[in-house]
Amino acid sequence: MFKEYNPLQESMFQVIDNHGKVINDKWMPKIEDKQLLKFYKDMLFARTADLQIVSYQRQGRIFTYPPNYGQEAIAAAAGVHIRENDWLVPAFREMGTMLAKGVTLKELFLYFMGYEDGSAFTKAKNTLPISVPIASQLLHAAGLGYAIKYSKKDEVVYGFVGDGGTSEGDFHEALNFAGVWSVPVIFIIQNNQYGISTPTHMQTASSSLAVKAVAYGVKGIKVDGNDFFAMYKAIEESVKVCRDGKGPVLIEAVTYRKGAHTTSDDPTKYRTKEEEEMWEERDPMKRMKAYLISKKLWSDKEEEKIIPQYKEEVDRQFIEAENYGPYPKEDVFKYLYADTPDDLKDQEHEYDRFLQWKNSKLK
Amino acid sequence: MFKEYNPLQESMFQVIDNHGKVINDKWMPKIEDKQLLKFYKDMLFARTADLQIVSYQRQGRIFTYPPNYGQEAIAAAAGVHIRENDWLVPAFREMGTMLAKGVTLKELFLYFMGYEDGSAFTKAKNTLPISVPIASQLLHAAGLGYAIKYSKKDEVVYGFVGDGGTSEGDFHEALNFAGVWSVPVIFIIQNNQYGISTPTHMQTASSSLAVKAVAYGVKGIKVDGNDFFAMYKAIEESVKVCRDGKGPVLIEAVTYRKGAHTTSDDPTKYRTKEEEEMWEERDPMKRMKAYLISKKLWSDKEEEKIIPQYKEEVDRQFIEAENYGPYPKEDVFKYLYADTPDDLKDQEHEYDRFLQWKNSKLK
Amino acid sequence: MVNAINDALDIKLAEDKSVIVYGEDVGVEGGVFRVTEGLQKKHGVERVFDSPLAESGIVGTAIGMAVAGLRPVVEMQFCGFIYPAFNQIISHATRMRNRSRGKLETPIVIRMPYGGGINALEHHSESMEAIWGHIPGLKVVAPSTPHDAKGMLISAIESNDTILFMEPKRIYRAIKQEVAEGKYTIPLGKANLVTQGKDVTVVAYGAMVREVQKAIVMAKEAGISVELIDLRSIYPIDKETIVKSVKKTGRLITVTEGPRTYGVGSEISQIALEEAFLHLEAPPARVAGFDVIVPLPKGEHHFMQDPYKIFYEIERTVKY
Amino acid sequence: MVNAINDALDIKLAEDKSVIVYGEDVGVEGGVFRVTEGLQKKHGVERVFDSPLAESGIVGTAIGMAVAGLRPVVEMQFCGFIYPAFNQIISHATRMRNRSRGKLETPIVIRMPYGGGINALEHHSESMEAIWGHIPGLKVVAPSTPHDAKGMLISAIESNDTILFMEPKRIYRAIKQEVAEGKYTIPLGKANLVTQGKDVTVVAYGAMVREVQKAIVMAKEAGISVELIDLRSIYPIDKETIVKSVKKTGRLITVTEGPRTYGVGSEISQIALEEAFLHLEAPPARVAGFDVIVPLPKGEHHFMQDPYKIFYEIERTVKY
Ligand SMILES: Cc1ncc(C[n+]2csc(CCOP(=O)(O)OP(=O)(O)O)c2C)c(N)n1
Ligand SMILES: Cc1ncc(C[n+]2csc(CCOP(=O)(O)OP(=O)(O)O)c2C)c(N)n1
Ligand SMILES: [Mg+2]
Ligand SMILES: [Mg+2]
Repeated sequence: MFKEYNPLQESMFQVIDNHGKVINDKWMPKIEDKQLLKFYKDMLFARTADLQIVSYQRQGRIFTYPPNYGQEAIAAAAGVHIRENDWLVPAFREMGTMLAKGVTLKELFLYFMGYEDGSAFTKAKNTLPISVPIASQLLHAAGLGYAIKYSKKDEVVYGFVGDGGTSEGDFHEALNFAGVWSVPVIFIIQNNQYGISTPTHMQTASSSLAVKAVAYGVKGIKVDGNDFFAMYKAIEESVKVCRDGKGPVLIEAVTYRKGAHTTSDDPTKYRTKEEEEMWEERDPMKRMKAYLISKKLWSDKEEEKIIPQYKEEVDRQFIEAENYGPYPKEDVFKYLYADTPDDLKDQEHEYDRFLQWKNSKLK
Repeated sequence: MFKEYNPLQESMFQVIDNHGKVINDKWMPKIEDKQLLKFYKDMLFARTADLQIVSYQRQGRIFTYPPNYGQEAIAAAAGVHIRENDWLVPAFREMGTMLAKGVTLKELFLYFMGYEDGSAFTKAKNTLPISVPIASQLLHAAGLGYAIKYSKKDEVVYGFVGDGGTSEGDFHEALNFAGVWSVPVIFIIQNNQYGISTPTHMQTASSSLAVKAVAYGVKGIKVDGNDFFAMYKAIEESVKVCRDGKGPVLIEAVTYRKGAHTTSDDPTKYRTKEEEEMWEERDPMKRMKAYLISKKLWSDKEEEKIIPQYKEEVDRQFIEAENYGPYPKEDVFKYLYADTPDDLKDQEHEYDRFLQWKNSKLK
Repeated sequence: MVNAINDALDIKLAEDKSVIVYGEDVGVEGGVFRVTEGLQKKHGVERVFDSPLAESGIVGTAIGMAVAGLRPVVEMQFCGFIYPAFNQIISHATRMRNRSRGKLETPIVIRMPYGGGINALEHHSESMEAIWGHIPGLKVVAPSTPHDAKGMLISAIESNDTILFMEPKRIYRAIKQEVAEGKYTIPLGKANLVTQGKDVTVVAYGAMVREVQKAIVMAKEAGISVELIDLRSIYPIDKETIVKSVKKTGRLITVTEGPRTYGVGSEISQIALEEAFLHLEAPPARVAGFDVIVPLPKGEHHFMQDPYKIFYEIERTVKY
Repeated sequence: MVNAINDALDIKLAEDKSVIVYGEDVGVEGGVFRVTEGLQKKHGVERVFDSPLAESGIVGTAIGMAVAGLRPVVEMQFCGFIYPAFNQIISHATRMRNRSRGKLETPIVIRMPYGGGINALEHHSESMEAIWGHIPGLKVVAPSTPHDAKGMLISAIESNDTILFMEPKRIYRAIKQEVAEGKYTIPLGKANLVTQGKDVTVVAYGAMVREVQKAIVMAKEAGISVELIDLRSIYPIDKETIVKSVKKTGRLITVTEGPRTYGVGSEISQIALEEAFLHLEAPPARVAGFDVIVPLPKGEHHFMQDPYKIFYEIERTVKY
């Protein structure tokens, strides 16, 4: 596959077209109907949550949030393949994979509401917290890859980054280290066409992002990120490469951020209606749904029925997060060091004394 | 040329073979005999100086110095093309180009003896000082390129880096910015096979360094850096590209550091005699000399005659540098800010008082 | 303050063709805080533009431009994202003149919103100016009002040094103030005596000035007269203004947002020690952040300096 | 000291399979100062190896390894070359535990030669520990003897925190000292009372300890009794030891190599202010570098702390 879709040839790996029709039988993955339906529903859940969160934000109930809207197929496909012991190294727009790893919506909500507790994943194993400094997390992925290889474990690392992130030096160093060390890491670039307001062609003059694999001597492939089947297959093949000790792999997943960058961004400033409409036709959910409907596996009616259930579930978890309670003062000091130094303890005691004084003043 | 020697095809651009025989007529540059001789002599001067410096260092007359020994053709070829108003952005192993720009040996000596004055080039225009933090200088080259384009000047930037330097994030960011901005910068990688003790194949898994150009959508070429004619031609073509507004260009110049990394390094720890012997046959000076002798432009006798003159000149400049005198205390404080802040002035005054006290004590 | 900064940039762009403004999303969008809004339209895409997402690249290329005679004003999107550029700042921007013995200069302004109080995610709320102040060759300033922001930014752009221009984003839109039209400058390196007082000197800058002013109201009620100095410049420090005031009041408190240890406060105290030891009636005290990572929004109030905390320290120091 | 550090690494590599040593040229060559000499041969190329030339890459990958349970000990070739890794240190290594509320840890040791005095080129001689000490979540230590170096490094490798281990390269081979064989630890965060005295407390660390010792000889001749504290740990600071001493002597001097402003000295002074104000008989003073870039070798003597400078300040403070 990596030979057939050599990024130097500038072709994009696709399996279905915009209408959900299979156009690439050779690489159409074999997935059981039941499974397939589950994957679609996972995406549907993610999208429902996403849209819901935007409305919470409008109500002032959450500060900021980066929607996955339009990019669901990528994180979902990774979520299908990632195992319990595989490592997930997210950027911040990979809800589907995080949920698949066992991160709960409530935890995500806690994080975006402003509690670090949202990153102390209670169920998800081998999952790094959301990483805000762009591209920096990819080096952690490379290091995890080294640890896996060193310990001779059968694990794979999934490291995510955006198109904008490919401009950072850390992207380069991560791919380069992983290449030299030949470690089992799948680097997935979600090329959603923009880094906030900056279009991908202003990030780099290279003919694609996948082609950057050549600079590191690693396998690379450009995939239609709005084509669930293509993403499914590309990741499946990448996992094989990694488990065979032939990693890393670089995947450019071509997609579109249908929503705003974060809930405080206004995309009308930097993109056109025409562009948005063009991408609307490539919407990953619509395409997969069309496929499912053509196979009689799904219908609008079923979808209409299930969405309210999802909304309810999202709401339930959101409200749980909203009622999480006050932020314990102790938590400000507790996690900096394995053993809190005396001086830091003194700072906490001094703060206690001040709080007491303040409370007495306010009474 | 950049099509013919596309780095993806993994061929190396050469013009003469190890015996100085022209093997690539098509790309043999047209250079007048007199000129050619001058270029050879420049290289000879550089090599003489280099070997001389190593012996100064053994005598404890200079602290540390990174020899150019074996890499002379690259810097010399760049030196031929670089104009007075072109910008030179050196790493630290480009003596030939620096001399061509008008930096004096004495200035280089002053620098390596430990005087900043050695970087206040009195004659060389548009030349940046030696840059120690690996690869960081390439971003300056990209920025200079932007300034040239912005001011619509007819200038070219020559930015140097080593093979080890290609691993740094700044290498990536510099190539990427230059690519996006499409600025007139020639990036020259001196691939001398090692970064101190680390061989190039441990720096990157890519098939060559030139191929990294693809990641930035810029022209790239792998050149035999020990072949003066090939380097001459490659830079000539790169300059054209840049002056046509089609830059940047990335050149990988394949060479070998015949000497130690710096005068305090011991290469026998990390390389074999066989390897050194293999590269001895590709020595750039020998190859060019063989060519010149075959054309009856040069002879061993002439070389034997001229080397002592060069040695004398090197020695003269070295001794001038050695007698440069004490380092004025004022210079420690003077160049930090356009106007020295009061507090810093106070620090200087306080130091004066201390020195007075100390002198009185020591009497 | 957003408008005042925009105004300063606009004035300098119009006046001097060597001024160039770039950074992440500063062009088309006008920056995530809209500080550069409208400037690209007005001054063209070659002078105000979006760069690739790479901070080392932004500062590193600015160094090249500056050496060639331009005056780049670059933006770091948030204080937590300047660190990839650390090497270019400490190894080159602040050293080029010294390294070349005055031959090359790097007149660069690095603008950067800093500080807490806007309910942002991790890395968006730090105040690490002590780190920057410790770097030889760098000037570090922070305005506390729109008026100062405009005058100081114009001075910064006209300076031949590399300047870190820290913008207290918490008060980007909080302070309404008439800002004089047209061009004026405020010299960098001079503090501003905001309020005269006799019992205690309080030194602050950026968003903390406003917090101190609230505490001063409380202090007044308690019969304490506070002298407030807006430091404006974190490096160099205007020792004269501080020392004069401390000699008068005999007491000193610094109010800063960053972590306490090795923070700005202790340096100001040291100045008082060195220049006014015998005038001190109480130990110079600090209101400063804890030595912790700024908590996420729900915990941020624990970290931030509120007027009560400042007043608490004022009272303690005066009663010492 | 080189041997002592090598010994500590050797012991931990032998004892604990999760310890991994890498960095630029640390493998085959054994590092530019030969600190890691022989370790690759003994422990294998998977455990001691050369990395690509990229500091952010070195620290960034160490974070990934550490999260997965390894204990990477990485080397920065010189103090001036750690800055490309600044972002990984301040944004991740020091934050992972806090960010994940204790779920993830990053036990990483970053070894780095620092300080002046070896006639090196630019970027090789800096002492910027104040910057590192200001970063929440980081521990910063510097040994002053081979004995301490070994014990402190073993402690550092066994710690679950990220530790910047600063090695005073000026005394890498200068101090001859019998170092105990086998494993021992020296707790991080505790200062060492090197010499008792009664007139003045001097606080130093790293290569400065030896310089102070020379000044103490001069002071003795002048009839001044000096108490010398080797701080050992720049963060956290052992306040207790300092305060106890200052209460006894009533006078404090700090001796540090880095730039004076926002340096380590003022923080130590502030501690004396906060905890021993009424005991102070003279203003706590600093012997520190100027706020300049370390001059190249021919000018370096202007910058460095010599025993005379220290004695000069001792005398001034005692006579205050
Ligand atoms: C080092 C760094 N610089 C700047 C930012 C501010 N920032 C947050 S998201 C973003 C754009 C990211 O674009 P991309 O990588 O394409 O990811 P996307 O948001 O499109 O998923 C920027 C500049 C940051 N978080 N980190
Ligand atoms: C950022 C940085 N890291 C480390 C060093 C130390 N160092 C000096 S030269 C060198 C190797 C450079 O190798 P290469 O780029 O191949 O250049 P060469 O010396 O072979 O010409 C290293 C690691 C440095 N100067 N800067
Ligand atoms: Mg994007
Ligand atoms: Mg090399």
